[in-house]
Amino acid sequence: MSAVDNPKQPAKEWEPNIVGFACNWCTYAGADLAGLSRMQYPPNVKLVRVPCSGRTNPQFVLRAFQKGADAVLVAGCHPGDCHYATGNYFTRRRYLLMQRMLEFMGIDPRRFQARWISGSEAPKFRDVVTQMTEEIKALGPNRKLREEI
Amino acid sequence: MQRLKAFPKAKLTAVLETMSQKATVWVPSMIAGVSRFAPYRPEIDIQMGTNTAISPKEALFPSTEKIYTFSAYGIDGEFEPVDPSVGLQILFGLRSCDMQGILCLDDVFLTRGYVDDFYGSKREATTLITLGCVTPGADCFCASMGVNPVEHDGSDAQMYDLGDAYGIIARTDKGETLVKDLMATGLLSDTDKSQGPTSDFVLKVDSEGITEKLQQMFDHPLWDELSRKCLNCGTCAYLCPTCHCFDISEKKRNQHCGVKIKCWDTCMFSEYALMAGGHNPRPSKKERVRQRFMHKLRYFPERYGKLQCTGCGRCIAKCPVNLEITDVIKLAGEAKKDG
Amino acid sequence: MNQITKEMRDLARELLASGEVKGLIGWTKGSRWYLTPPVVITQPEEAEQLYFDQFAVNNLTGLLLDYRYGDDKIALFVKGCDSRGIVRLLQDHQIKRDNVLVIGVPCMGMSDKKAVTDPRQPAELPLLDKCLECRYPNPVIADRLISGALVSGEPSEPKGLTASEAAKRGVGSKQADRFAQVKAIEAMSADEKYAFWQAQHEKCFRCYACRNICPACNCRECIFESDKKGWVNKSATPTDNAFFAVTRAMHVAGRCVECGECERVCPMDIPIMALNRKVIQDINELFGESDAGTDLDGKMPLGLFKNDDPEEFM
Amino acid sequence: MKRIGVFVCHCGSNIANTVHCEKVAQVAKDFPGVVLSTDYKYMCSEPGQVMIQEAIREHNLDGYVVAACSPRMHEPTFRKCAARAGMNPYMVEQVNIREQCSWVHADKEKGTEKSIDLLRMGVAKVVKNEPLYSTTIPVTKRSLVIGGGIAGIQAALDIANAGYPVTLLDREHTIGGRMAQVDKTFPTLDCSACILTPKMVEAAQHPNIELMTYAEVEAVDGFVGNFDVTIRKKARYVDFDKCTGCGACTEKCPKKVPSEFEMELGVRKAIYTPFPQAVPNKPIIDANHCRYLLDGKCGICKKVCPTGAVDYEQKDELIMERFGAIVVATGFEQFDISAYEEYGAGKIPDVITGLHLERLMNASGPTAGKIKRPSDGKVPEKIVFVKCVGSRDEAKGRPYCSKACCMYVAKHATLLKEKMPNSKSYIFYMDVRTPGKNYEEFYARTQNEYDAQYIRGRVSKIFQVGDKLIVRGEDSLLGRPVEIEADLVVLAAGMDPRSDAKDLARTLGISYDQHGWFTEAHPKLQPVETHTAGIYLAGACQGPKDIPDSVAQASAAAVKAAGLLSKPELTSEAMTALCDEAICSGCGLCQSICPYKSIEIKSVNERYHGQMRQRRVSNVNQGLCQGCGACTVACPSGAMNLKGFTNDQILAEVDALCQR
Repeated sequence: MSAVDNPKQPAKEWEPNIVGFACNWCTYAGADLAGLSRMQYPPNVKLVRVPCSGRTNPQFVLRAFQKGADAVLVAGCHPGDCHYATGNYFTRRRYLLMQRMLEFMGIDPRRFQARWISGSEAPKFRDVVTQMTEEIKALGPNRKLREEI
Repeated sequence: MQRLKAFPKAKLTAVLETMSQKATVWVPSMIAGVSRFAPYRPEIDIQMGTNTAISPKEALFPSTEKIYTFSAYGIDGEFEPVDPSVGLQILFGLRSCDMQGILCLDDVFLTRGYVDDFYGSKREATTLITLGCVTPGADCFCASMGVNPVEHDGSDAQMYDLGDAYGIIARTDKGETLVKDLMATGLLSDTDKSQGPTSDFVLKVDSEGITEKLQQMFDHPLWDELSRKCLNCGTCAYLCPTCHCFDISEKKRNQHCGVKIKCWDTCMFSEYALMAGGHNPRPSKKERVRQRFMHKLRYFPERYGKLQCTGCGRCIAKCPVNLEITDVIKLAGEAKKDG
Repeated sequence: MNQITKEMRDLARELLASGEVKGLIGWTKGSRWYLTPPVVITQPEEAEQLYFDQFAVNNLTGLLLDYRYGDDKIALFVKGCDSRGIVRLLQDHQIKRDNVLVIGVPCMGMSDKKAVTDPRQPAELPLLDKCLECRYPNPVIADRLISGALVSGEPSEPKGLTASEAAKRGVGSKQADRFAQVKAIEAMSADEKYAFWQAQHEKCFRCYACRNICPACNCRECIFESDKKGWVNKSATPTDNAFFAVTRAMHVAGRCVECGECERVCPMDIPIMALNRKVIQDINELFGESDAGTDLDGKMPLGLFKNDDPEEFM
Repeated sequence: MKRIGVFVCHCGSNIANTVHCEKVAQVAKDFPGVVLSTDYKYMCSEPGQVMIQEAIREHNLDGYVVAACSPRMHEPTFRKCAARAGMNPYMVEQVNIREQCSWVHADKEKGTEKSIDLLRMGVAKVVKNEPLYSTTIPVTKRSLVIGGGIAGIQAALDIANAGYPVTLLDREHTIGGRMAQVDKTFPTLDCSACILTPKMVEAAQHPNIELMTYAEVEAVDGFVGNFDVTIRKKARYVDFDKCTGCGACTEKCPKKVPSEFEMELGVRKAIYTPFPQAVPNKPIIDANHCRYLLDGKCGICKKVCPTGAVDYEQKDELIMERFGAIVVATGFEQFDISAYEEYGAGKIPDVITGLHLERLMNASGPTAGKIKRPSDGKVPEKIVFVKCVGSRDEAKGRPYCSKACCMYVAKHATLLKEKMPNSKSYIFYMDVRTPGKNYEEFYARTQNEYDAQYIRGRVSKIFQVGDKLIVRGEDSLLGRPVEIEADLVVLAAGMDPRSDAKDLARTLGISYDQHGWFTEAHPKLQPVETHTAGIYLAGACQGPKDIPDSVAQASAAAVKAAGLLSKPELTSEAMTALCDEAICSGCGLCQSICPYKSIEIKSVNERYHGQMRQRRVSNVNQGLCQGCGACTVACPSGAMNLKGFTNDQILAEVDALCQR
């Protein structure tokens, strides 16, 4: 059993666990490009591939925090570049509200980020991931909204 | 006949302190703006004046309770039951209506061949101390439902409100040990005062023969008119000291492990009677509202011999549309048979 | 017997007798002086039950959802705040315009029955917060109007028979600080905010009264209805309740008509309107002032976008 | 529980270098549903795929996960591999442990740990995959071309030559569009009519092309392959079957009307053909000016008509036709120069636009080709051209460059010099843009051989003194103001979208920019397509352009349309949205969000506890939906779901990633 998923083994030194929702046409492609260019960045962000950032339901973000994610990233194409024409315009409106709602509930604003990262902006993807990991490492594990079992 | 013991109201915190050495004492208190029974702790805001807005059934039948934990790594799965027992606890300051409510819960969970040990273990570990009412609340009508507000013989110990002091008299050996502990601390002294009758009720209703009357009223149009304004929310059921329905659900921590839980449910929700295949014998508000009042005033009495409404008035106080059980009883009483 | 009640009864009798409507939703005198709950009548003679006073606070529009599939016409009385619920249901296509006859009623501001001290003796009670902060005292939509009520799609002063009484009692006097509670919470530190909401969401026991009375929460089958859909746990723990509260706030975002009923009917006195007002404040700041449910062909802020929306995610 | 296979790829050393592939495969054995978990050097190779196919048969797998490179690269490969083994191709998930793990994390322990998490996410998703099938949509083998200008004609001809019937529709009663008004074309100075009219005739006579002139599109329903277009055929009051085009009626008609075609420099009759080479070359009656239709007098044309073709009782006719593809080629309008009061435009008769000059130069124009001043008919000596009027001007709301004016002004200067050797042209310009083939050479010749004087600067004011036009401007190269006494001023008016372009866009369901130009799917990679499948763009309706570009776009749009019509049927995207009608409450929140307008609200009848009742529910057109998923988030009750990325799949992925 890997040390990670079986609670019976002692947990290792804490590493932030950041869930990322990446749109398939831009950010996911940007992440791939970062790989092709062999850029290096910390392994703490794991991407869930979605067809468009507009597919990311605010309830998925709540679910991530509930299940113990230390931070959540929603990333997609720059407004205007969306493969589906208007997907990210709605993402922008929804997550401008959701960002303020999470802050209103007491979640540290750095624990939720939405960013536009295009298919060619591999360096920007690396920087966003690196910066987010360092910030969350400083902030420590997230206890808020975490599900009690 | 044991002599009534008493202790000055000012000594209430001292009494609670001594009790809480041995057990967690649930006292009526104001928590975040809502009056409910909550475990005693020194700076708690105690509310002895009126009955609580939330019923004490939480102490014996919590809204969410773990049943067993399960996990499956690879092919072999395993599960461990969760021990439902809680430490010794005292339900302090119960009113007669809530005591009667607990008796109703006892009937459901402990009698008729199956003992629900989630409820049973807690009930066993609990000492019930009832307190007589001096003035009924705006929505109280326990007297109309055959419950004596001044005292209730079902509790382990009965307390009386003697103006500047509380009288206490044990009824069972659990009560006996409790009173002995208090005697040991010297807080108690004999008294010959007694609590007078409760002042007049604002809300009265004649519940005589309601069960028989309802036996011929299943298809009465009364239910149509009554249910039209209902919102089908769960407020009345979750506040009610006698509502005992629960659903089995689960909380999965991840793909491998999680916990099976039982949590409150109510016949008012549409999904309550939803059957496999999508059929729902109670599809609209009419059936659900009828089910609620029929169960309280007819099915439960037919099965257990006592009304399942103890007149605590909590549902009347918080119902968003004031669908009051007293009105149902009154209208059912006046209604001609089957419309 | 007040003028409004008299006009209500006459109109109801006429509508039901003429068969123009099959049913009518109004208020009736409850069992105590401070209770005026909803009533649904179908016969002309039942019009005598109708009553209107400062306790007829329920927003009746939610009850229309039970008739959304029928073809018979239903009439209902609406105060200013309730009428926005009608526009909400029409915009969400949950009621057909010609299946509902909206009767506008002037409102003198509703009293807070939680402030009752003596259940027997009628007394003057303070106004509900939602009435002190009321910006739409007059119906925004109505087919019929009684006792001088006037339709106004814009925030306005109370009009009609009860105008002076409403002004005297302070209806709309606290309009300016309708976001006061939101600002107060925003001023807290992150941990204080979290503690505040944890204490509130610890109380919630998921009775869904807030959802069932809300005209914006008009889904046929709510995701919170069953746990089989995998969205949500049925357990009433603080974090699950927080998930419910935030999800509902996001679902009614841009659609909530600020009738304040959710907060009023919550048996646990959870400040639900603080969440809704927070969303409304943010929408106004970010996407421009907009009042939901005041204009039939008004657009829902989250249903559209502008190229020059604020940009914070570059 | 589904039987899932896991295959971890080494990708040679690309993954194996920084991820313990065996360990990852080992751990995956315990994931719920996994019955087989192995690793191999090259999963995408032939042996790798054979290994998968054998595993599918041997272990009776329902689905499998490949932990390898990015799904953007080999997802199609592994889907085809599954299909070949008889497994539904959508029961496959690919987990990216190369580009997003092994290549970017040097620490092998951390890389392995992350690969395990990502693989757990993949398995959690595949367990909830359902077999998906792409649906097929019939294609009506017929195309509609809206707009009969050069772009429309070219598109219609190309589609027709590809063997598909085309309806070429135009609002005017003749095709030819804007180009018919032009006299000569740059840079070859061909006579516009000489190169256009043969194409018009070819279109008119082409067996596959049905001309539908003097008709407008009223409504467009349906979707790609099945557009139901309602067309309003406006009343002509002339029966084209009987009419021989002899022109007797036009001759005798007493009513003279300023001719729109001649830019109101000439006149036409109430019953008329706009220009001699019109196709169809038969007159129609202009209902707004015909004395008989207005107040019942006259009726001369009916009397003189030898074949009795005139019929005053004709009414508009609404017809419905079904088309597989639509090409929009509705062209542009010339910018209304009256917005430039400082140039006296619209007040001083001798301040004219490019098109006016085209008509003056045209042999069949109002002045039979002689350049005469509209005010007094004198032959002008000094002509001043002012460029960028209604283009590159933020103040007038026209920030864009209209692309063709520089060239047509150079052409005008050349032609004027040719016609009137002793005339002199002055051209005020900001820049001279000559982007096409032989454009720069043409411009150079205009300056050198045709003595056109280019003055770099803006004109500030034009006013009339006597019969002279004083043009006051600036020569920024010399840095001093300039004043010219001109006989004629030609404003190089830019291009505007059609005034009703936005309405047509809404009818068609395509989007347009803030000016009204139709929006292409992608400015560089899909210039002739729109976001609405089956609707293509050609010519100036998509943005200002000259004739060569318009014709090129027309042929491109034609190939796109023909390509669509060539398919026996269309296969639709498999991972599209689907509405659960049992949950849907018909609120329509999803409808306004769909970028492809593929959601319609329909009503269903259902039996509910004994009675029949009708209910509104949302319905996704599987042909149009591209699977973006925006509707699933707009839907509060979760009725709308996206196949391949369902709500519970993504929730399962989130749970798997947060497993601690």
